[in-house]
Amino acid sequence: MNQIVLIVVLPLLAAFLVPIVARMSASLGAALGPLVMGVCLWITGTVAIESAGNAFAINIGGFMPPLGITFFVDRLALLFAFLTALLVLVLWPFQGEHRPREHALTLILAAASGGLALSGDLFNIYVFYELVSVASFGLVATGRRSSAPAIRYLILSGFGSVLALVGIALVYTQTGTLNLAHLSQLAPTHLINPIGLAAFALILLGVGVKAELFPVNTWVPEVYATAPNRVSALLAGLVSKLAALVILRLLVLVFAQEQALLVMLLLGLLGVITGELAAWRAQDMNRMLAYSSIGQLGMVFVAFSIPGETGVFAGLAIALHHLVVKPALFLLAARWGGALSGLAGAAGGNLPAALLFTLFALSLVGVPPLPGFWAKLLLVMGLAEQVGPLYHFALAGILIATVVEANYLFRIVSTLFHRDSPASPAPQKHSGGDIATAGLFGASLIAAVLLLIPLSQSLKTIAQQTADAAAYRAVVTLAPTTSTLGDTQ
Amino acid sequence: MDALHILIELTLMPLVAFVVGLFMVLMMRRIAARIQRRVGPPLLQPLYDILKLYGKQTQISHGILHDIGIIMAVGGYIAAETMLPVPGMNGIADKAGLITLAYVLMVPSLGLALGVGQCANPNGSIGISRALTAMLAYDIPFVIVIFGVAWQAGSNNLVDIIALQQVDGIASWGIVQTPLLAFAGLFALHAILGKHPFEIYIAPAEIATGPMVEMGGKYLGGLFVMQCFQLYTAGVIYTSLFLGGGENWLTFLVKSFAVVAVPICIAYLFPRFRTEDVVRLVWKWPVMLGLIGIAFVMN
Amino acid sequence: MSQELTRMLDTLTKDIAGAKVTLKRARRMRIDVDADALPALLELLQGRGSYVHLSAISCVDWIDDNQFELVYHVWSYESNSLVSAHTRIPRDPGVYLSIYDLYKPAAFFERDIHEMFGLYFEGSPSMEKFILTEWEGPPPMRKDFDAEAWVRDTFTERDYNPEWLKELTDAGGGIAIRPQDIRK
Amino acid sequence: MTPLDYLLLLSLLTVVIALVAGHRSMGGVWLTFTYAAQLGGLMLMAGLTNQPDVITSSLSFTILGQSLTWRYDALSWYFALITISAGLLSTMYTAGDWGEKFRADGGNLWLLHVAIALNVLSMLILLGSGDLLTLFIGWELVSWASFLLMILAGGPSIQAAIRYITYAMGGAMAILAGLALIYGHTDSFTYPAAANILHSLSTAHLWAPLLLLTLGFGVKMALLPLHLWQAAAYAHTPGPGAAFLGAISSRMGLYALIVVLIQLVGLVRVIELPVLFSFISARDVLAWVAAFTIIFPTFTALRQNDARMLLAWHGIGQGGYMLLGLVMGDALGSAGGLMHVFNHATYQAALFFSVAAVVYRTGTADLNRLGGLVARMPLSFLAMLVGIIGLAGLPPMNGFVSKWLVYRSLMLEGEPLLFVAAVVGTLGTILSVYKLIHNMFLGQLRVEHENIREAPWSMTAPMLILSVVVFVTGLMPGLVLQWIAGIQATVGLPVIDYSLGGLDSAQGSLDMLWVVGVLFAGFGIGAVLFYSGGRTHRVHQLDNYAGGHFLSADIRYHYSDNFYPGLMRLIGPLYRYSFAWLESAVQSGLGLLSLSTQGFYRRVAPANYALVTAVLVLLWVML
Amino acid sequence: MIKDIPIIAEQAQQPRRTNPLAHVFDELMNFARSRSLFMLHYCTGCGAIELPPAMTSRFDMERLGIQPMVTPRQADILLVTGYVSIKTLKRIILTYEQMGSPKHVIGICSCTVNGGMYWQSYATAKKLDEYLPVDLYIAGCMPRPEAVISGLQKLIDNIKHGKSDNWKDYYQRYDHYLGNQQHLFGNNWQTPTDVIGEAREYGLFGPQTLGQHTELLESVQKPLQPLEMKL
Repeated sequence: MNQIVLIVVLPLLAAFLVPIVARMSASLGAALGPLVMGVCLWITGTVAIESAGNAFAINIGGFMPPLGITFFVDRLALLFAFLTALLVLVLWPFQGEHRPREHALTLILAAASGGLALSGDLFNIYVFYELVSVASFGLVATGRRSSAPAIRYLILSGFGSVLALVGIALVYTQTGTLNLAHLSQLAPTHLINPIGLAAFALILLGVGVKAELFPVNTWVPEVYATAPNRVSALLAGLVSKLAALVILRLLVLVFAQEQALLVMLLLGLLGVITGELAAWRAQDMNRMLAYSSIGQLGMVFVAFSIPGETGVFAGLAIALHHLVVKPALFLLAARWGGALSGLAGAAGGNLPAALLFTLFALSLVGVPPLPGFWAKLLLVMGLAEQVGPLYHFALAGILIATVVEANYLFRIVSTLFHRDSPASPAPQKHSGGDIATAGLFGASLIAAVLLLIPLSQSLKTIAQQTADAAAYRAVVTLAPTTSTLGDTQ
Repeated sequence: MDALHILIELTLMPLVAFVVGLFMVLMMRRIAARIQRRVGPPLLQPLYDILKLYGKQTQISHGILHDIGIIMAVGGYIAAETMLPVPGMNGIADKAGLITLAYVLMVPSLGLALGVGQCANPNGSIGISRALTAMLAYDIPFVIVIFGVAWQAGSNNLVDIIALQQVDGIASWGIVQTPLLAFAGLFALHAILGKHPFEIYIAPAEIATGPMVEMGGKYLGGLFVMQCFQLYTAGVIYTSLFLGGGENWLTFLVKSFAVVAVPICIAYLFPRFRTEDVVRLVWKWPVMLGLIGIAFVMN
Repeated sequence: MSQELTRMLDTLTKDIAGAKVTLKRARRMRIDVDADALPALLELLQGRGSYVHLSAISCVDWIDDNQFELVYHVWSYESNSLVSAHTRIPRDPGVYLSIYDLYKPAAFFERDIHEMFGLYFEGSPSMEKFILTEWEGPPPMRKDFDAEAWVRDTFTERDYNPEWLKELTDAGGGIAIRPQDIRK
Repeated sequence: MTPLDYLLLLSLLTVVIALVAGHRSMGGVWLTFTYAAQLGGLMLMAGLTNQPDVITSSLSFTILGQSLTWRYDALSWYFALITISAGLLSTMYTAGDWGEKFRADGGNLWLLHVAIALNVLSMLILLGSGDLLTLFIGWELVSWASFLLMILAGGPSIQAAIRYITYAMGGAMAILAGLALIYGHTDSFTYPAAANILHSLSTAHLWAPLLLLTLGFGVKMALLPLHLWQAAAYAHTPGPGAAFLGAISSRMGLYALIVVLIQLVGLVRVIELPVLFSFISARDVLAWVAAFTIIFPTFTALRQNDARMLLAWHGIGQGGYMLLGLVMGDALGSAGGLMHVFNHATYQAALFFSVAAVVYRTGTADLNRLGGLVARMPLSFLAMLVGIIGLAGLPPMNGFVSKWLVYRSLMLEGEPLLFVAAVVGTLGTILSVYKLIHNMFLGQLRVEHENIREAPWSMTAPMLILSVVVFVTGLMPGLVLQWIAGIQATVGLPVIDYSLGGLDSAQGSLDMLWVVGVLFAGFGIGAVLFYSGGRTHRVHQLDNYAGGHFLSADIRYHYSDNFYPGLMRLIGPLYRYSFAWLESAVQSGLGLLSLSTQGFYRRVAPANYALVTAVLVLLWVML
Repeated sequence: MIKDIPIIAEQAQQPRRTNPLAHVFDELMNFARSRSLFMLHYCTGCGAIELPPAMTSRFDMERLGIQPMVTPRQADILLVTGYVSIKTLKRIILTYEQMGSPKHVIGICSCTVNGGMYWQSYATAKKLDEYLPVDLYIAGCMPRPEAVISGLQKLIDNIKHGKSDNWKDYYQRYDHYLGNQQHLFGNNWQTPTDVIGEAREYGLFGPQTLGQHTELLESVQKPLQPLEMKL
């Protein structure tokens, strides 16, 4: 089962090989990336079957934690590793301008993402996170109009990294370790204090840049609006979720304290409200989707702030739903740029695209029996079970935001289907690949409806496993010295 | 036997109403004449008018609805008369009740409105528009009064209401028990009769008698019959609600004529109000008094 | 006052050939003017003499002179005086200029005169039928139109010789028409 | 397989047929038959109305730890009856020439069929909901199905539909919040659990879920002040669709309210529930909301110049009577409220059908461009006449009976002001419906309409069927009241003591058989009197008194615009303070907020935010 | 002062009904008709000023069952009160035709008799009875209320005895009246009322109902068919 490491190593290797190979044979260079990702997919699949849902840890190079590099593989990690490979494959930039460079960057992104999903210690997380930043920065900058936003993104991202690093440093000063399992052991004694909380806040803000957390997400609209749509799809669909995953891990294992949850809740709620409100007045589709993405991620954070398995369950459900819907929407938006009013009657030439858009919009708003509804229901149920006015306040905020969301999404849907509008220049037809990919997402959404009961059960299992910090600690075998250190303190 | 009995009642009640109504019309015209220092029409004048109108040799119709309108106007009142108890005859009063009566009384207006509509004469439509507006005005105090009386009596059955008032003479009459309601009722009654100052919907010189503009011959005759019924109905409802109904025919008729005489005596002293002034007036005073009256009743 | 008015009018009309101002009564002047000078006169009266109100235009049929006389009555609110401008035009062809551009109310008067006298006003906005919508005959106010003959042609007379009247006539009373009044 | 399964399957089959064959010319006919089959399926369950019983569906799931079940009782049956009948008649109407013309004019007939079938299916699902979760799911399905029906015409309907869906989502989210509050107390969505907890909640805690749920369901019922969406949304839906929506759609809100207020909370509790810091109770609040819902929309309808808009506004107003009757809580009032659902559906559909027939022939529903059509479209006129008498609540139509019950209940409960409000609504309705029928069917026939003909049978048949129903149930209200009594027994209301002709009561009974009998006997005598007079001679409509003026066909001799000038001079200024300002205030407030949040995201130096937030969080942590 | 104008044409006198009940009924109806006269006073000229005194307290027409009405549909007598200009005459004929039979025309003032002081005016019609079947003239310039009431009483007597059937003459000799009207108003003359149709409907045809003038009318008239209900 150690071959799981390959999903980090192989894309990384391939990323360095791609330019070289492409120089030798263009077609081979083009095929290399998807091939590697396919292999990763296969590896993840086999590992998932082999492990049969049990968590295990891998110590790279044989060093025992907390000293060595630890990969922690449980259902959640496998799920995200799988989704990473899958999404990268599906959203592979087949038609970019600078193909080798893009391929290489995408592969790096894939590798780093896989790493983020699997990493079991803070330092590695930081390293992979930086890698993700670099790769995504490169990818964003490939867009024609995206240099200024990319720089903003870079600045914010860099600033976030600094904050995260400071946070990690604080953690290290408090505990002397960066291994999550170890930290988890030490947290009750070392980190339930203002300094621990400060560390969490800093890491949250730092990682939050990628996860579109409220105040550090100002890069999102511009970048998504200007970057190539496949990149936007990757960033919104995948990277943000991985960042959220990191925060989830930290929250469950290390910072499981009330104030931390409170900060998450507040920032998440602010994200929801500002995102949806801003989207309400957005004038073009990409920006609207970007704002909507902020809102959805805010909802994920609100969900994670619910203590225990319920919150994880709800958050994962929303995140996964968003992961399916948003990339597809970005793909559909590829040819629907410009002012929204210019889309009047766009459905005429592009009926499948318009229908898919409607489907995703319905799911996003949360219309039963589409998956979006169940995800939202989970969140609502979770929030309702909590006592405390803030949770109920969050509930109200989310519900109001949903109304706003429904309004703007269906304003667009009606614009698309507007029949008797003056003949505006018809928007371009979508490329077949985009439609097919979006259709794939749509099909998976429909499939999710049909497989709702098994899916919800397996997701619940994942949530259970994820929320169980003790099991995590049990899986990672720590080096005896440090464990005694923890015990003695 | 019972069926025969009720059949006789159902036949007699409208007949009586018609005959009494004829005399009420006469009384109305006589009072008007006396107020204007004239002699006034002879005794059978209302009958002559109706006979003459029905006997017209050529009559014009604007369509089937024009005819049906008149039929509904007359027929609705005939039906309504059977719901008004008179001494010795209850008709179907206990099967219908006050609210039903109030709504059955709208059927003739609706029928008339339909007939007038078919005439395609804007004067008529304007008249109907004003009449309906006036109805909106006067029905509100009217239903307030109905509510008050029904609450007071604990029943909306006119028979019960009358019986309750006859328990101990004048002291148990509605007008003594609930004077405010009685006054509001009188006000509403005046408006219902559509005499000055509430006759903007007729306005002969302005909209050529409004709803009646295209009515000639038996159409107008039907409306004259309807007027008889209308006066009778108004008088009897008020008598039943506030004056203890009729112990016997004599007192019954005296009361009914007296009730109708009051608004008529007032009417010919006034010019007419505009529509909105009618609404404003009727929504202000009788409604206010009626509500105060209800407040007294319900305590 | 009236003297001043006359003087003022004299001054006003001194440039207009043939204009003759006569004082009829206090504040009531008559100006006789040639037909081709009338518009100029009216313009002066309106523009400089403050006679802004056209009260009426009247027409007289001088059949013996074979002329129509047109009288324009204009009123001044400042001096509270009326000026009647008289002019004569030949009956034949009976065409004259409209003063609609000076006085808007002239449209109605001219239309009326056209209907009643058959006089045509060039430049008047409408010479359609005005009041006599049913009238097909010649202009009825012309003196050559014999209304009585027309009536006799159009309507029949009612013979009314009841007994009681006969008695009266026999007794020397009743209705008598003097011989010179009977028209042939 | 229970009868309910058959019913739902049949309904699903209808949707499938609509999907497959909705675009064919015979599709409408097949669909009509499937709706009839659904009606038959429903009749299998007719036993529900006799005893308080429940038929469950064998369909049930357990998702996320919640079990979803569906079941029918007398209440569901009653509403399902109206729903399916409305679907049946609307489809019948669409199936013939109307549909052909709709398609020829560029309408999407297939989508219309699908939308109506989906509406029926989703409503049947909603009506079968066996727990709060299925209630919500059904609710959402109904909302979105109606949205589809409303939006499919394009053009002005889009604005209206968007407005609708925004209101509907607002309502749905309020419901979700209410359900969440209940769930927070019970961890369960089942009715018994919810009922238990609602019974045990203190007054202050009961208010929140109650308010949220009432608001949410009230949106669909278009209770004031949440009513602004409805009229335009219904009116712009194509003919039969509008009839369907007008007949039943917004009554789903009433169904859900009955479930919540009466079955779960219990009307007794609602009646006693005091409004905090005041001396009135929840019932007073609801009753006054209902009363205002009667008055304001009715008088708004009075001002409409489009026949469909006028009817749609009345639909809102009539909803008020239903709620008003229900919250009175006694046997008469609730029976009146429930019966009004049926009655309103029948006459409203007939009215919409009639108006659609006129639009079909003349191409307009503008009340200032019609007139005199009775000579050309007598059957449509008849349907409209019956319909407006029902709508105005005059004898002998069924609308009178239900309103009578409500009035009677208000009298017995001693609510004079509410009573007056209800009567004011009725009077306003009379004014407005007379304007409707006068401006369309009476008065002068326009030259351009000289040669039009009556609508084809496929259109007149449904309206005549409905007219007959309106009359027969007015004559024999006992037919409907027996179902009502079943419902009252099921949901725990006092049961009405009905007879075939109406009601037997010591305090004033109603026997419509007698009333209608006497009324028609009166008409008979009137007719005898009338026809015993001289012969009549029919004249041309231009042979008319005009003060001696000669009328010609090009002169419009018809009074239609600003029909009640006198009244409008008095109350016209009041219309300025309409509820539209509330909506626009919310909208502009939202716009302002949105603008400011966008401003936040547009800042050039984003890192400052991060810095500020980091510092703030750290400060918070340290302090 | 008041003189009957003899009925111009010999009428196809309706045979008296032999059934004694019908006879009584006819008498009753005649009586009722005579005692209930609704009048439409068409105020064409100066004579109208004499009617208000006749109606109000001094003379009080209502004693005789006479009431003013405002539309021709409701009225029985048409009072033409003064000179009749040709334009006005058109309206008078329109109004007359809209009245329901039995209807009576009373010409008040000399002008209606023979033009009066306008005897040589080109603008007024001279003899009303050429255009409408006048029942009664009340001459005078103007007749005082006493004369008006006296005239009305005369009319009442005539009606009571069934002698005032001039309205039938209008139907029976429509061609004659129409000819006179066309003579004055031109060949395009048409009223909205279908007199011939009415005559046909009520069996009031006479030998002169149709003629050359009605032919002319039918060749120019716009449709007068009532709107029949169509399915």
